[in-house]
Amino acid sequence: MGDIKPPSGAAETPTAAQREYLSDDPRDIGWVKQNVPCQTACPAGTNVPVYIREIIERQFGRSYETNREANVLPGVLGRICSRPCEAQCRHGWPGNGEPVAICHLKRVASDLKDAGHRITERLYSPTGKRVAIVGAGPAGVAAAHDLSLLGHDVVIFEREERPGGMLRYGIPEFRLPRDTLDIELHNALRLGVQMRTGAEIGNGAGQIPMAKLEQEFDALLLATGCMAASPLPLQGDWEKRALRGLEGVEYGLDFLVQMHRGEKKVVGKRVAVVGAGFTALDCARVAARLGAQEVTIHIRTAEEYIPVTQEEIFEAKREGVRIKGLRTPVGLTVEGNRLTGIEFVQNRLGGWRAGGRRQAIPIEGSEFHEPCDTIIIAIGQQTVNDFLGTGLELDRWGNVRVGEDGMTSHKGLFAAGDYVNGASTVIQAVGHGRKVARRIDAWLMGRERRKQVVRIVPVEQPLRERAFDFIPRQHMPTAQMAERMKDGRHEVELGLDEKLAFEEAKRCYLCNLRYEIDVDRCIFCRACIEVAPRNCIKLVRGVEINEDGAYGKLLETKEWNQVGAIWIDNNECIRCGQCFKACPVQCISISRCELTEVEI
Amino acid sequence: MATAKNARHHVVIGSGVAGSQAAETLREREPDARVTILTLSSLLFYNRYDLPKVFRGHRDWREFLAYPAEYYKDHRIEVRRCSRVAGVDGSRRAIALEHKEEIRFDTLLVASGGRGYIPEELTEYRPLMHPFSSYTEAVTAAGVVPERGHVIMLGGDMIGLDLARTLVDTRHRVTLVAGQQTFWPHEVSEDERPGLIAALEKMGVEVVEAADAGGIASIEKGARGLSARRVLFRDGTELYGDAVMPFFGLSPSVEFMLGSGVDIERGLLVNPALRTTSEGIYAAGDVCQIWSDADKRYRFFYGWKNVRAMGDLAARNIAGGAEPWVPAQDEKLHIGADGKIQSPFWEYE
Amino acid sequence: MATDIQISIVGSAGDGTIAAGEILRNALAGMGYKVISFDVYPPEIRGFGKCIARMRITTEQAYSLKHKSDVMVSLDDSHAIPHANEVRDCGAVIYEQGSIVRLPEGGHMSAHVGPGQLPYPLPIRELSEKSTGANRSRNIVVLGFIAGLFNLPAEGFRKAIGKKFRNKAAAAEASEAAFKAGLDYAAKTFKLDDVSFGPPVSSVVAGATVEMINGNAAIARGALDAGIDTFFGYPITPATSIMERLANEMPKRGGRLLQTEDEISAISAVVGAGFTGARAATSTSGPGLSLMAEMLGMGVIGEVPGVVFVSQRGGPSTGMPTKTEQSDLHMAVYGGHGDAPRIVIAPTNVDGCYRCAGKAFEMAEAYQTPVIVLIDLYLSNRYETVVFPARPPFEADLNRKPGKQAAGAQYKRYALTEDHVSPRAVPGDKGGMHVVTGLEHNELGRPNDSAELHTAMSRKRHEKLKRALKHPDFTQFKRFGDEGPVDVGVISWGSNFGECLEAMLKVRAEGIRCAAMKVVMLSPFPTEAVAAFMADCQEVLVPELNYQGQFANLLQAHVARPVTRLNRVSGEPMKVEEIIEEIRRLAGSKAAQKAA
Amino acid sequence: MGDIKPVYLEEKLKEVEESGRLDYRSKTLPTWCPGCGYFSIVEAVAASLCELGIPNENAVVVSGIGCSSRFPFFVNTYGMHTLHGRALPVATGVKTANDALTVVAVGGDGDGFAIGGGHVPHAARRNVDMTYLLFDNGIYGLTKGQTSPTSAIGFRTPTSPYENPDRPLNPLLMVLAYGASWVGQAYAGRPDHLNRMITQAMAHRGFSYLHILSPCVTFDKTHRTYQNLGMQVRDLPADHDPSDRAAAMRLAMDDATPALGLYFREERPTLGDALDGLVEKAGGELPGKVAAKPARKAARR
Repeated sequence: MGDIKPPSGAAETPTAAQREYLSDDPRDIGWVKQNVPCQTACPAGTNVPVYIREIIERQFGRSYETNREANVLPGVLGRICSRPCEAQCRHGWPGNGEPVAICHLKRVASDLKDAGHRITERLYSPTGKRVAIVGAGPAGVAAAHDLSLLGHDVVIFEREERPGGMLRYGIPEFRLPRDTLDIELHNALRLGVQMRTGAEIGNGAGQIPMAKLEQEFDALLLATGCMAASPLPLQGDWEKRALRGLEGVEYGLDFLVQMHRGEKKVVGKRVAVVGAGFTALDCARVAARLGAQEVTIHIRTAEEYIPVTQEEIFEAKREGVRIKGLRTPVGLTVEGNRLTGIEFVQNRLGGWRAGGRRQAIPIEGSEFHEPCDTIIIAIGQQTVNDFLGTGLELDRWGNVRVGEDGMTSHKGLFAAGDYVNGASTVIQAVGHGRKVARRIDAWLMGRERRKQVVRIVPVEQPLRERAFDFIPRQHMPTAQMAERMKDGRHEVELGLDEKLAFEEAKRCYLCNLRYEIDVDRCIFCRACIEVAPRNCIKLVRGVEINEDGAYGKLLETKEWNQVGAIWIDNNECIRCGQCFKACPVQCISISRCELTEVEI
Repeated sequence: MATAKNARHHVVIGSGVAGSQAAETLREREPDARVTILTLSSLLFYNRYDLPKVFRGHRDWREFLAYPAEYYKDHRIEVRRCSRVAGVDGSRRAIALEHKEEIRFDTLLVASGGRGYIPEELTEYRPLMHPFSSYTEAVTAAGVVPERGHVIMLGGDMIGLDLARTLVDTRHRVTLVAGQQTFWPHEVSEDERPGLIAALEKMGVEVVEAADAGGIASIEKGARGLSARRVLFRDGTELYGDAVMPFFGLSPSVEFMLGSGVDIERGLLVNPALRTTSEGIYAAGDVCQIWSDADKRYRFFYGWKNVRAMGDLAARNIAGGAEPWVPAQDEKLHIGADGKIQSPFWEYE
Repeated sequence: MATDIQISIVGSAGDGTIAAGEILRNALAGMGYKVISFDVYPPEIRGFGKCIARMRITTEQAYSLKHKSDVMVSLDDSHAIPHANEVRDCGAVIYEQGSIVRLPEGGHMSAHVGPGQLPYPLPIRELSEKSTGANRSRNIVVLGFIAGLFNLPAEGFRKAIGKKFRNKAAAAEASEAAFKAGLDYAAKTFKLDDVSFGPPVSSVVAGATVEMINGNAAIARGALDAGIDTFFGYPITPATSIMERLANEMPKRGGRLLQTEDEISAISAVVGAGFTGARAATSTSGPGLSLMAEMLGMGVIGEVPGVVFVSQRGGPSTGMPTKTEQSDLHMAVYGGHGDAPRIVIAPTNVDGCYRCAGKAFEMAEAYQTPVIVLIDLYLSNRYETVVFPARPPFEADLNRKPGKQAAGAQYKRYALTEDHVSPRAVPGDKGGMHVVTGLEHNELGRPNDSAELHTAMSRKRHEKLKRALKHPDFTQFKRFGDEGPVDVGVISWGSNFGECLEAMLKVRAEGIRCAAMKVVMLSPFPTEAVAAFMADCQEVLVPELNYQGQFANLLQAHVARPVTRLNRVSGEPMKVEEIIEEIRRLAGSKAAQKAA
Repeated sequence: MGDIKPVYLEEKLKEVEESGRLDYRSKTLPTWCPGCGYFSIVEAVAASLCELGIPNENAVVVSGIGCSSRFPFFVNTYGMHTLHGRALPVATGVKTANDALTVVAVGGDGDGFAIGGGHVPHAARRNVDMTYLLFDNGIYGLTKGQTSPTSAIGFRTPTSPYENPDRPLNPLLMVLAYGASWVGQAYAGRPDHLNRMITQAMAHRGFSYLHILSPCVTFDKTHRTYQNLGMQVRDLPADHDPSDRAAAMRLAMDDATPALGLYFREERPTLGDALDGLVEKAGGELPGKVAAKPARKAARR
């Protein structure tokens, strides 16, 4: 135990540094990408195995810093992340059980770090360059943080009263407490980033014109997100009729933003939410908290295809929310100006849309009616393009077109986050913000200043025990139903305590450990295969090489005269360490392989 | 097992009424084909509607079997018991079993039925409830209810109410906590409901309306000296009983079909010929939602006669037929001359 | 309720299959059941060979294993699948529910559990790893499951496990955890079983003890109870454990055991020790017996007592070392060069192993000759519950121990006497000095190859043995079943007789008049008794586990009468059903003849 | 530090395949217990045959009975699996009948120095041109762990339950005394060295005896384990002169810390040479050789 070293070179002893090897071979980079699926799946590239390992060592602060290297808002993402990592977690692969609660552990690092925790930042000398960022949402904040680290002067212009964007105005407090958000935003922007709130960019009265920014700054980054709710496409008479203004009609995003700006929102007895994303679910749960008796989410396809986590659906259902599938609203029924119900058409499932979502095809003549008092329309958000009037080029989905270098058609003007990608997830925004910050830096400095390599460090022994593999996924404790409904702000998920966190962290396979057999020393005795818990050690005659130069499938054989090597299939390996202990000639080695960056 | 070399392999997932009927029909229609049933059960096919018999003292599993073991040998139907399907690959026509065995099929009939639904707000109390959807669950439940014991029945779907009839008949006390799912799958209008509830009370079932008590707040182990279970309501009232049995209707068992390429809403979506959206894969019984041209929507059909007819129809269509689904039984709930509830789903053969 | 349950555990070598069987049968015997058990194991230590531990647990006496088991445990499906059809209807099949490798269709036990059988999938590997951190205790997990599934007292299992691992604390601890994991899992498993154990029935006479013991251990115990002094041996399957047992026990009684460099050396040492008057023995199997043939002849001509325990295995040559066969009868009776008569006795069950082993020393001394106790792998490894009397049933002396010879008188070591047995002297006896030689010799023991002497000495060596037939006891023969004339008589020998007895009892229940005779003494042959039995039989059936009918050959050499042979060389014990079928056929053809 | 530089599988596999040593393996996977030291011997033999360029069909591997004697099934040459202890006489027969063949006899400590112990001196003194690989694990593995002639004093096994009272043989010393013309020692846990020694032994003309220490992972958990052996073995002193038989014997006498390497080597006429000499003396004519072995000669130079 205790072998894991801090991920940054700074804290390592000279001896440890000598014992590391930096590789930019595509086979090694490919290895990490294949073998550390959580990190690969994370849009920000969070080094998951390392931060979980640090939790096992009870180094919560260090774990938090490991997170911060990739994502400046660990406490926030530890609560509301869409968790693309967990979907890929090796522990969740068929036969291995349930994925590790990576997200909950991220929150653990944030919750359990010392009160006086020291933040580590890798600061570059000032460059004298000035960058303006429009929008203090996750993409803008992430970019601002990184750019200021790289030595640039950064100013953020934010329209709202306070920074955070969707985090503050779009996500209910019962999912994301505002004190957590405030602290992390503050930490991110402490390095001399100027925050100008209430500052709207535009050509109107009281607005700051773009031209002025272009004059004052060396580069501009637009990260204004997707803050416009998409309209509900209805049919017949309703096709052209304006819905805003009808009593009982709400747009999900506006509904949430207004509520978080402090407006008092009310809903009727029966609430119908139309939409299938996090916003729809949030609206439904908010509606339940506002006293609605019957909250139904109407979706066009089926529950199977909603892009939210199972836990989220389950918690919503526990709060009484019901989901009904295969229906599309085509009209409303009103009495005067007041909504009384929704006309739906029955759907059948069609083919697949881009992004892995299903199409719903309405069935002619299958219209039906369901009464309701409030409809919350949460079918998506849109960017408001070119509100600056600069004539930016758009792509065919209507988003701003950016090049490989992250720049728009306008020189020196960059764009990041939902504003470019359309409505996506917070972690995608954070990841994209970082990525674009790097591009801006390269453009400003005229060269790339860092490159990606694999750091390979020998590890003396397996850091796990086989027994860890049988620990079940620790469930997130949640608030009592009565507590939740009391003021509607009470955080539902209570966080893992140290004991639960430790149990959960032990479950992590530490996929960044690479187990290798030294073919020259191997005597082919198969003692390792004997103890293997899975079909993870193989008699190999060859290996496929993928297009990107990384390894593909191992080619196995049962014929002795074909066996060129006994090899550990790291894709099957669950890092239990049994083989390492069993080898009679100690020809199995372990090394930690992690993606990192070095100065060029 | 001797089968012709190029004979087709028909695999049926589920050994309930639909699956067993389908296997029988397939064997009749295609004498040379290989027919395999995959089931989670450790028992050969038995009729679920026989299960209340356990409260009459019938506990020998052999009594429940619909056919003896020889039937399967004689009819060359392979039954793979205790076999959990992990996934289906519709394009490769392969079934992955959880123990990593792969089975190839030419046609697949999914007849995995439904399992007892438990509302999400009650899921944390699952360990304190006694479900009743399989032989083993039935025997376990019967084992915890003493003679003249008191059963608290939640929900009260028609499977539960059928059991309630037996329980009352065997001098047990039954308290029904009624709610939205009472009388499931019958669709009961608000006008009909009071009469039906009254009929239930007349049959000897005590009824508590969950909504009147603010809904169930929790289910707990009974305190010392009291019955084994306590159901606590939001309004503070409570109920004590020997067992709490949930009857909230069925939710289709479809998890293993996720990613198979077959369309799913709640159940597997099938056309009137019971074929799913994937060629070569059919579904029958409580697991499928059938497109109804009349209603212009996908809907479930319930009752063992319907389920058996679905199994039969799916098999005939697999064997080359193209007949559309016609419901085999009336679905109307009514009150008989004796003042008791009569459901077509209770008419057993 | 009478209990009659057969359990088989099938696995790969290294799965702990045999160890699980050992613990299980010891546990059940400890609870008071009668157990008969026979394991099958491969020649490789590890690797991929098939192992089967099989046991039949009864409250009444049983004589053989049943063809179909009531419970089968698979520790390795690739080996167990071919045996799935050997489980009766409503019998239980316990198998590993998961797999760590991808399986082809039909590669899992669940595909082979017949519709009439009851499947019990069990996460064996996971339970072992979970409870002990390693997968080595899978066999013990299964034992816990069996204990729970059939409501057998866990204490009995714990005792047997404790005994097995008494000197291995870590293994004992892991086994306890694994056992509990299996037991707890069984508590959660819904029991559909049709297999149930009734209470054990005790039938033990006061003072006697009951033990679960196999043929080899019984032989060792017989030798010990008969006061064996020295033992020389060389390891060979399936006889090795006789030596291992003696190695444990003899030093405790002042005896001496040596592992020699080979069988040639072992039999030489036995002859040397026998010459000194010690009770000496060796144990071996067919290949070793072949090596010993020359030195055995030396023992015959030198008239030196000595005992050779031979456990047969599949032959010829290295043959099938871990399979059973009765094909060394010819060599035991006839093997070697020259006219070299010897006593050969072949017990038919574990109890018989004990008695014959002890008796062999008495005979060797009484008739001053090598005695071969001939068993086979099936009997060596077959466990039975045996009742041991309070006092060993062996005479320390049949008045044939070496006597003192008067000094000065001319001592004739090979004196021709009325009963053909000469007075014997051993080193240390001043009046008895002589030379044992492999050369033909006169009464004094001096080399002499005259025609008269060779004739006389040959007669002496042959005729003295025939007196063994005059002591009618368990070492000769016994008749079972119907008295008087019968339709079919079954004659068999050795380990195979149990199956014949079961078959005879079963056909009698069908109304066929039938009797069975076991022949224990193969050389000299009890011709009169066997001929008398055969005279009672319309048809004679001789089942045995060799190809050529070695016993039938021997029989017909003594009694000129046609017999029906039933021969099997599968390496496995004969199936009772096969014998029954043959008896029915013979009885049927007899009935048809009568009708005609 | 070089040991942390990554090794790339496909490069390694190519290296192994191009070496050609896989051609000397049979198709059958060895059936020894996982972890057994014998695995490294079979690897080394295949590699050595390959390195010396001996055509597969010109090699014969002969064994007796025991775990080690399964060996011929795992190499891709002619093989004989004979009777317990009788490998050497059979191999002598083979070699006598066809001097052109490369003959390797393999066997365990029980096979070679218990039951077959009587055969070793004679094969050695006659200088039969063959290689005898003695797999010494100090135990009877195949009969499940009884005492062997090289078991340590005090070793407890089923046939010596109190303890083994006998001192172990020193086969190296014996074989040196028997007059073997090439004597060496290797350890299964050092596959590289083992490989080099087997190659040399096979290249030697005459009776070459290689003593290979190997653990029995199944039945000996206390004495000859990888851990113990790994600590005990050492290299032969660098200044040892392998032509000095007395020095070799002195080194061989230290069996507490067995030294690995070549103990003794001399060139002298083989059994074949002697038989040829007899033929010559009798005035007969030598029969034509069935197959020459140029490859081997080339390798030796």
